[in-house]
Amino acid sequence: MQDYDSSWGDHGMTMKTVFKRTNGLTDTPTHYCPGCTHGVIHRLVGEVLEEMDILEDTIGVASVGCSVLSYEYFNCDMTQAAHGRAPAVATGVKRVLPDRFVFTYQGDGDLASIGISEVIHAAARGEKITVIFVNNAIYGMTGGQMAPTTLIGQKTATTPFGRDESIQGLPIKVCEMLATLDGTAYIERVSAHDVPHIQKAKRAIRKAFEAQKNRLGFSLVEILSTCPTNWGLDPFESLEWVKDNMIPAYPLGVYKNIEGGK
Amino acid sequence: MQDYDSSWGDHGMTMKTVFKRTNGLTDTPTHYCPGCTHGVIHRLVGEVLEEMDILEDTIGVASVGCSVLSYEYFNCDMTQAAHGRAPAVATGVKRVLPDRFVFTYQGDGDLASIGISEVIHAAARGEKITVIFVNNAIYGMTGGQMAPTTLIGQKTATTPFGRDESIQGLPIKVCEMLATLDGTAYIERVSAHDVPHIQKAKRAIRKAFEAQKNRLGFSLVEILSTCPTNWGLDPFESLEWVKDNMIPAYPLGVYKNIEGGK
Amino acid sequence: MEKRVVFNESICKSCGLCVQVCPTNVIFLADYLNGKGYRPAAVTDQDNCISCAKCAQICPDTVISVYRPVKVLQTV
Amino acid sequence: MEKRVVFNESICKSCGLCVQVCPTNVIFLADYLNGKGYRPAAVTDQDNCISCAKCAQICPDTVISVYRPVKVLQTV
Amino acid sequence: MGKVLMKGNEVIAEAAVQAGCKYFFGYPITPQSELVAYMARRLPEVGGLFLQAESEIAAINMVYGAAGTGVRVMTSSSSPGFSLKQEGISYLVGAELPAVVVNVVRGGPGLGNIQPAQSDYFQVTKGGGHGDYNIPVLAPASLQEIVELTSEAFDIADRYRTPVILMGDGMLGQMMEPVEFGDLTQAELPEKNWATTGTRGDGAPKIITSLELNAEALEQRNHKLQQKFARIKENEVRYETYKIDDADYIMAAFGTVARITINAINKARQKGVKVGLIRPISLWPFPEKPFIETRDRVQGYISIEMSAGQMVEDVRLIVNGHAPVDFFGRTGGVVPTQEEIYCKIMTVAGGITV
Amino acid sequence: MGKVLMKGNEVIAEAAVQAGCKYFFGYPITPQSELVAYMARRLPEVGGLFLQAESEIAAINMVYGAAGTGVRVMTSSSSPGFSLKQEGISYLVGAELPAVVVNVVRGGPGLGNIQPAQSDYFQVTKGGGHGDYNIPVLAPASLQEIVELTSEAFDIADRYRTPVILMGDGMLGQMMEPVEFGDLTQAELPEKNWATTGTRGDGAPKIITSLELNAEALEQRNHKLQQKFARIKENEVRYETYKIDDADYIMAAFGTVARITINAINKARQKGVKVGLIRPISLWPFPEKPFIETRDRVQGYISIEMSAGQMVEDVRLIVNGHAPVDFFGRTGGVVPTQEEIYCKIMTVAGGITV
Amino acid sequence: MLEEILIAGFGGQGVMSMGQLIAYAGMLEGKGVSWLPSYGPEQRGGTANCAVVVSDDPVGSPLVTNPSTAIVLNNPSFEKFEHRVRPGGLLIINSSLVTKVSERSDIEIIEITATDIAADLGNARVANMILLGAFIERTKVVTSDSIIESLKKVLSKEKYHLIEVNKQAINKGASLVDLSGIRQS
Amino acid sequence: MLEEILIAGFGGQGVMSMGQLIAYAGMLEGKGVSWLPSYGPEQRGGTANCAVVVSDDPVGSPLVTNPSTAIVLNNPSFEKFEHRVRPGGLLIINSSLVTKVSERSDIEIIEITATDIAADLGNARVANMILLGAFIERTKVVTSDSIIESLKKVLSKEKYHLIEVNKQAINKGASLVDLSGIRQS
Ligand SMILES: Cc1ncc(C[n+]2csc(CCOP(=O)(O)OP(=O)(O)O)c2C)c(N)n1
Ligand SMILES: Cc1ncc(C[n+]2csc(CCOP(=O)(O)OP(=O)(O)O)c2C)c(N)n1
Ligand code: SF4
Ligand code: SF4
Ligand code: SF4
Ligand code: SF4
Ligand code: SF4
Ligand code: SF4
Ligand SMILES: [Mg+2]
Ligand SMILES: [Mg+2]
Repeated sequence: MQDYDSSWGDHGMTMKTVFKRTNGLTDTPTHYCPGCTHGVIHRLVGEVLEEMDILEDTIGVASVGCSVLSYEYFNCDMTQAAHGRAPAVATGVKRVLPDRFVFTYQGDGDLASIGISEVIHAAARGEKITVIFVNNAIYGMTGGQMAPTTLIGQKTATTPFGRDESIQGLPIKVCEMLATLDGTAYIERVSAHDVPHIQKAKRAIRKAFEAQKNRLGFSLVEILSTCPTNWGLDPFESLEWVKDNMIPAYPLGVYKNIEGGK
Repeated sequence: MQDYDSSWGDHGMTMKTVFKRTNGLTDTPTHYCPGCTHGVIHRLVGEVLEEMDILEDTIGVASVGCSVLSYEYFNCDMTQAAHGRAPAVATGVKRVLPDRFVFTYQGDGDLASIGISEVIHAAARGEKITVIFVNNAIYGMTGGQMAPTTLIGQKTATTPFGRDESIQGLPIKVCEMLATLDGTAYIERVSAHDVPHIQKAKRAIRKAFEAQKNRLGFSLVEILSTCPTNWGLDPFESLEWVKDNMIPAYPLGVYKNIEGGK
Repeated sequence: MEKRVVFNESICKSCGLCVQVCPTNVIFLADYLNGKGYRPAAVTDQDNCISCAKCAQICPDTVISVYRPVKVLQTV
Repeated sequence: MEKRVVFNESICKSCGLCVQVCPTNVIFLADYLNGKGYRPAAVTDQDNCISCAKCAQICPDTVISVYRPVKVLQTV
Repeated sequence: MGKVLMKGNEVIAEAAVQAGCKYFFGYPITPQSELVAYMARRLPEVGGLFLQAESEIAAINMVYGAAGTGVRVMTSSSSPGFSLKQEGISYLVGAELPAVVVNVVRGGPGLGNIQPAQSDYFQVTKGGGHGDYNIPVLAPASLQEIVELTSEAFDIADRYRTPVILMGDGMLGQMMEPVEFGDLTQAELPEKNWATTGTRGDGAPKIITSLELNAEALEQRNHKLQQKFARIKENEVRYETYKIDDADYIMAAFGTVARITINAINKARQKGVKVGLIRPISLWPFPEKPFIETRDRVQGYISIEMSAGQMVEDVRLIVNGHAPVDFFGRTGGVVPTQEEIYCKIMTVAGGITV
Repeated sequence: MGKVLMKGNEVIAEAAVQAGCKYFFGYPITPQSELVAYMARRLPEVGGLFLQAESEIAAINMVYGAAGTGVRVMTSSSSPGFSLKQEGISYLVGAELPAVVVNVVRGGPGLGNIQPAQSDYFQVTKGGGHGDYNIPVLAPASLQEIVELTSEAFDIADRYRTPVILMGDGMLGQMMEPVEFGDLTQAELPEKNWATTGTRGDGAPKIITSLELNAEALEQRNHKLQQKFARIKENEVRYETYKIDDADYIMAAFGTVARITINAINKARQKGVKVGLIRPISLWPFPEKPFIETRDRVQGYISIEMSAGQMVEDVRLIVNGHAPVDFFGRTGGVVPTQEEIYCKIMTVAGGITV
Repeated sequence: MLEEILIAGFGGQGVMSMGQLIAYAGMLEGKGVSWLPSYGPEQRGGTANCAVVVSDDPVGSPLVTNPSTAIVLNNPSFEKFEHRVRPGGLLIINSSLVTKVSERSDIEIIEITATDIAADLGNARVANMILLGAFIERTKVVTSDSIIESLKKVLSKEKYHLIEVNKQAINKGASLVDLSGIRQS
Repeated sequence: MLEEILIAGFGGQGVMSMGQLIAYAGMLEGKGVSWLPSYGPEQRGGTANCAVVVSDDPVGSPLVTNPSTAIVLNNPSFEKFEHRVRPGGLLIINSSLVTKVSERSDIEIIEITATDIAADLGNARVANMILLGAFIERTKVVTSDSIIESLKKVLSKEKYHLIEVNKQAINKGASLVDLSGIRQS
């Protein structure tokens, strides 16, 4: 389709905006390390909320992790939850305000380690909330300790010799596990390691919020993300590491999508 | 094979023992309500420990529930864990004593509600312990409140109008969920509602302890059990209720069995 | 002759499950109370017990022991 | 003519991801530091920018805005 | 609505409902399970919501979420479950969210038992959680008093944006007494313009948090909190005295123990021994006035508790050496009888060894 | 082994290893994460086991399980994570299991921040958990002292079958100082014949539990516990004094704050103001002797804390009105400077308003 | 008037409801009342008991250690409470189940074969009501009318048909008081 | 001798290791030392700092509010600490990055374009060592030999090759002290 410019100009050319910062985020610059894809994921969530025009009807729940300050970045009402308890806090909010949109933004330590109980029970109850689950295979904020999602062999502050299956066991695949629960409506795992996948990730987030809008049940999007600082890689190497190591361990795809009927 | 009697008798007949109380249990009478199948499950565990001749090498972990006093009934070293934390306590024991047998005995409230995190992480770590999971679809000890395993429509003290999917969500199927974890070695769901199933349950418990013996990983046996007192049924009706209502909701069978290789 | 099925009356809780599963219906609940205030299960008609041990298998309180008469090879 | 790609220098963290993804390699890191002590990304060769917005998509800090020149239908 | 015979646990629940509490998140534990069960039946009737949480931790965090939306919300538990709520309670204080948390105390430590106790006094009054904070704690002695204090608990919570603890014991929770639910006079309360309910119609995004990475800024917050605590100490002290005017010795006891003590006091007075009672109703703020007014007059105090001696520390702090402070307590779920309290009184005050 | 320069958190870990602690179950939290990381590297070297638990709750319960087998075991956390351990700690006390629990305190309440604080004093000394109990709490002021107190913590734990808390703050955990690990003299300790390790070879089954449904029986247990606490009060009080003999005013401060206070004291003495310091090393049992010995002699005390005023209550309890007790504190992670402590001293003791 | 009552027996013998009925009746008569149950696992199978206080003034302590009246429905309860009855107090015994005999001469004792009599009435479960009837007849703490009134309040509609047999049981119990059953001392 | 040093700059400029080297060297010389870092999120990207105390006696407070010497490597650090240096104290500035100029006349100030000089030495990352060299040359708190010694202790074997360039940087820094760079007051 041809581009029509709304403005009346007498020159032959004018500039059309291809990409500009979403109003779904505040103007506060983030504290994230250079190249950390937390920032990308923030932008995607902000864009979805803006495009669905639900910013004013949304209450977000920040968790404890590098994203704890996300309450300063998302341009909607926010509340900050204790480590791992965001889904319980979100439940409290949503049960009082069933017609509002409620989402949590949680890291893999927060959600898969200390908080696995809260997310499982929220999912089993079919809480109509959306969980943005940022899996970077490590505890970022506390300085790079093992997460339940840390890969076998991966060196972290608490697995200095690499994660050893015989001691620390095997990584927990959250999407696969939650998909077994009947209360879940939409579950997808995506990645933020390159532009095409980033766009795919945004569509997944959109679908999750749509599921909430249609009161289908619990929705979660797991986004494979980077932690250059604690991985000891530069930002670009980190994206490569996601592609080469994380995706094979955490297959991307839709794990649950009940759309309408179950 | 023909029966030889060890004793020298001059009469033509003598009595051979077909069934006698296992030494796997102490002589202390249980506090369980009349007809409660906790007692049956105790006996099965005691018999397996005795038959495997590992009573002296076993440390059992009692949980918080009607079975809290099981530490007085099992004829081996026992420790009592906080509500839901038995798998963590068992982990502490097993990691110090890797060559001993460690089992937990937990109800559905203890394991599936407050304790879901501990059992999932123990399973994910592949802790070489055996979990005896007694699912009676209710909180027995505290007077019959809803458990995560309570059936849809089931009336309990906290679901006086029957469990409603739209409010309390759907039951959690523990075996199905845990089977998705790579650390698990043996997972089976059985029932204690009649003699054939009771014998089957015993074989399952045996297999679970064998898995621990062979260091294959985490093993769990879920046993569908009764709570006549809080179901408001007599003991026999309760057995029927397990058959007619619980088994359809919780299909019996082996959900994981890696025997040797995975 | 000796008993085929023996009940440890004092710890019986009168749940009646053994009564239900007994294929020969020889088990009944006594008309008196034990120390715990329960009417204990009992068998008088020992001869009609077939020593199948179903009762013992279902008993939640390990009240029951079961025996079977067997021939003894004459020795000496 | 106006810029196709605009960088909000002050919040750039010099992660270099935009540099990596730019298909026309017009982005580079400046040789000075911004207020945060980072060398901000920049484009001088605006003409060779194709307004694909890859840089903006990958930028974790929403530093970048992208525009495309379009013909205007003559009105009046 | 005339007098009804109810269990203490049920009275707490009904009183909360009448105080406008429409949301309850809880987890069963003896001896308070009747409260949870009552809410499950009752809240749907008033268009409210009862949700059984998967744990005490989930419950207190659901309360955190609901409180953030500005509604009145309650959770309840007993000793071990209450311990699990400590982090969540500290968060409620830090984020300044109003809520009512009930602790029907049982015997401890550890799993202990389910019999009545008061041995969580320190936990509720000194801050069982981390950081500098205090929480108003109300301790009713009768079922009728539960009715009043429960609604006051919600008012205090809303007035000061703070969690409030309602502390009872297994006996109070399990016993039945006639109670009457008068219609409440709605208190003057500040508008909850801080609640996160979505920004539609009310401007800029709001944030509920207890995080403040900058030390100076966090200290400022703590100053604000401490000033709030000072205001509460100023305005929310509650206590009752019994026959202290002519008393040579004064007992200190709260909750059910105070009632048993009164029986013992009357028995002692029949023997001519002049004793009275100070019954703290607010355990924090602790009633200092009646002690200060009497400490230079009386011959001594006896703190009587279902614990190994906890409130007695607060009594000593305020008596501050002006008079001897003695203690009598039973633990592990044993309820002191009026006979033994009488004996204690007679030994200390009557100079008699019974 | 000569002097080495290490971080406080690492010193705690190494000292534990040298004290024979081969098992550590913990969960990361700033500002104590270095301790966890150090154990992860170090324990395999000594044939021990480090396991990162899924949560603080799992960690304390793993400790419960391991302690029950009779080995020396440790866990550590910081304020919010420590709050989550309260139920588990109460269970350890109830079941009488020895273990060492570290709390590297940070600013609160709630999520607060990660800067140094002492505002968990009440939580660790008054029983943050449910039921009647006390736990020995040791508060080192220097990295060298960490070495001594860590091994003593394990000895006390084993001697009395009790959890012991090692309390530091973010500053102590993060700072580096030279330390020397002398070889320990193994203390005389009772045999752990109560451990559950399987009955093979040692007779009847053993049981580890904190449950006692019968109230009278639970009270008996509590009596036993209280007697144990009395023995600990008798034998395990630790403190240090600095220039109190001729002091007109005495400061009370523990941990790092005590060091800063000493600088301030010396500054004040240069101005001719006679002040000294009592530094409680065991926060429970609280050192009463030095206060009793001085309370009728000095003109007053000042409790100096990184809190809104917690230890000051214990000082008041023991001074018991014999002398005024003043307080100075900073909160939220702000560390008091020697300058401001000096000013406080001069205003109170020097009669000067600086 | 200050009546402190202890009622004890096996769980399922209806000792709790006996106590509640007395308390409820007392409330209807405008008296101060309290009801305090024993609770916890021991209820299951084991013995349960409750303490009821009825008084002209508001109730002080709901705790009863030395009852003015004890009603015991089984041997364990007899053993536990017989000696606790205060001198001059009243002990009511369901002698159908209690085989022990009291040696005390300082209290009044009423023995009733309640379970058997209840069986004769065609409903063994109303044994407790027979004892209750005897109790109020002897002590006049509350009237049987108030008890019946309370019964209506406590019972759910579906159970109203039971009121009649309960009424009979109460009257039966009352009628027994000044008869043989009693060992006056 | 009691030297209280504050070192501040961007994370990654090596301010923490500068402090550790001074503390380590002090320890080797048998002095009392302590090292206290700022910690927490602000490290990331933002500015980090550490306080080092070197003393003839055991160290009292490890906390430094008014340093005898402050070494600042960027503008934010300059703004934060310049005014905190105690009168008569020393302020060392990496003037390659610090554009601000101090107005204070009551302290000694050493300005060194450390980043540029480091670049000349072929390794921009040793700017901190140049400043360190200047500091010890000027204050003699510890000897450069002890610093080199410590360097060996701190660096892992793989990094030993870096010792040489660090040594150069330290000497270079030392050599600059009594030259132009200084604004004596
Ligand atoms: C109760 C409690 N335990 C531990 C911590 C410390 N802590 C803060 S963030 C975090 C883990 C963060 O990792 P993750 O959730 O993966 O988020 P990321 O930083 O990687 O994005 C931990 C353990 C805490 N703040 N509270
Ligand atoms: C921390 C804590 N929360 C709650 C309780 C109360 N409680 C005791 S047992 C129990 C549930 C028991 O149910 P289940 O595990 O299913 O065992 P069952 O009695 O049915 O066999 C609860 C909630 C407790 N003791 N501790
Ligand atoms: S630590 Fe890791 S996860 Fe956290 S902001 Fe930095 S890069 Fe991102
Ligand atoms: S309450 Fe239920 S589960 Fe518990 S013992 Fe009785 S019947 Fe069994
Ligand atoms: S053994 Fe078989 S036949 Fe004999 S009593 Fe038991 S069930 Fe009946
Ligand atoms: S099954 Fe056991 S307990 Fe039940 S009646 Fe029979 S013998 Fe008694
Ligand atoms: S828009 Fe495309 S071409 Fe232009 S700078 Fe960005 S990435 Fe390069
Ligand atoms: S991607 Fe963004 S932050 Fe990174 S260098 Fe480019 S503009 Fe700067
Ligand atoms: Mg992470
Ligand atoms: Mg159950």
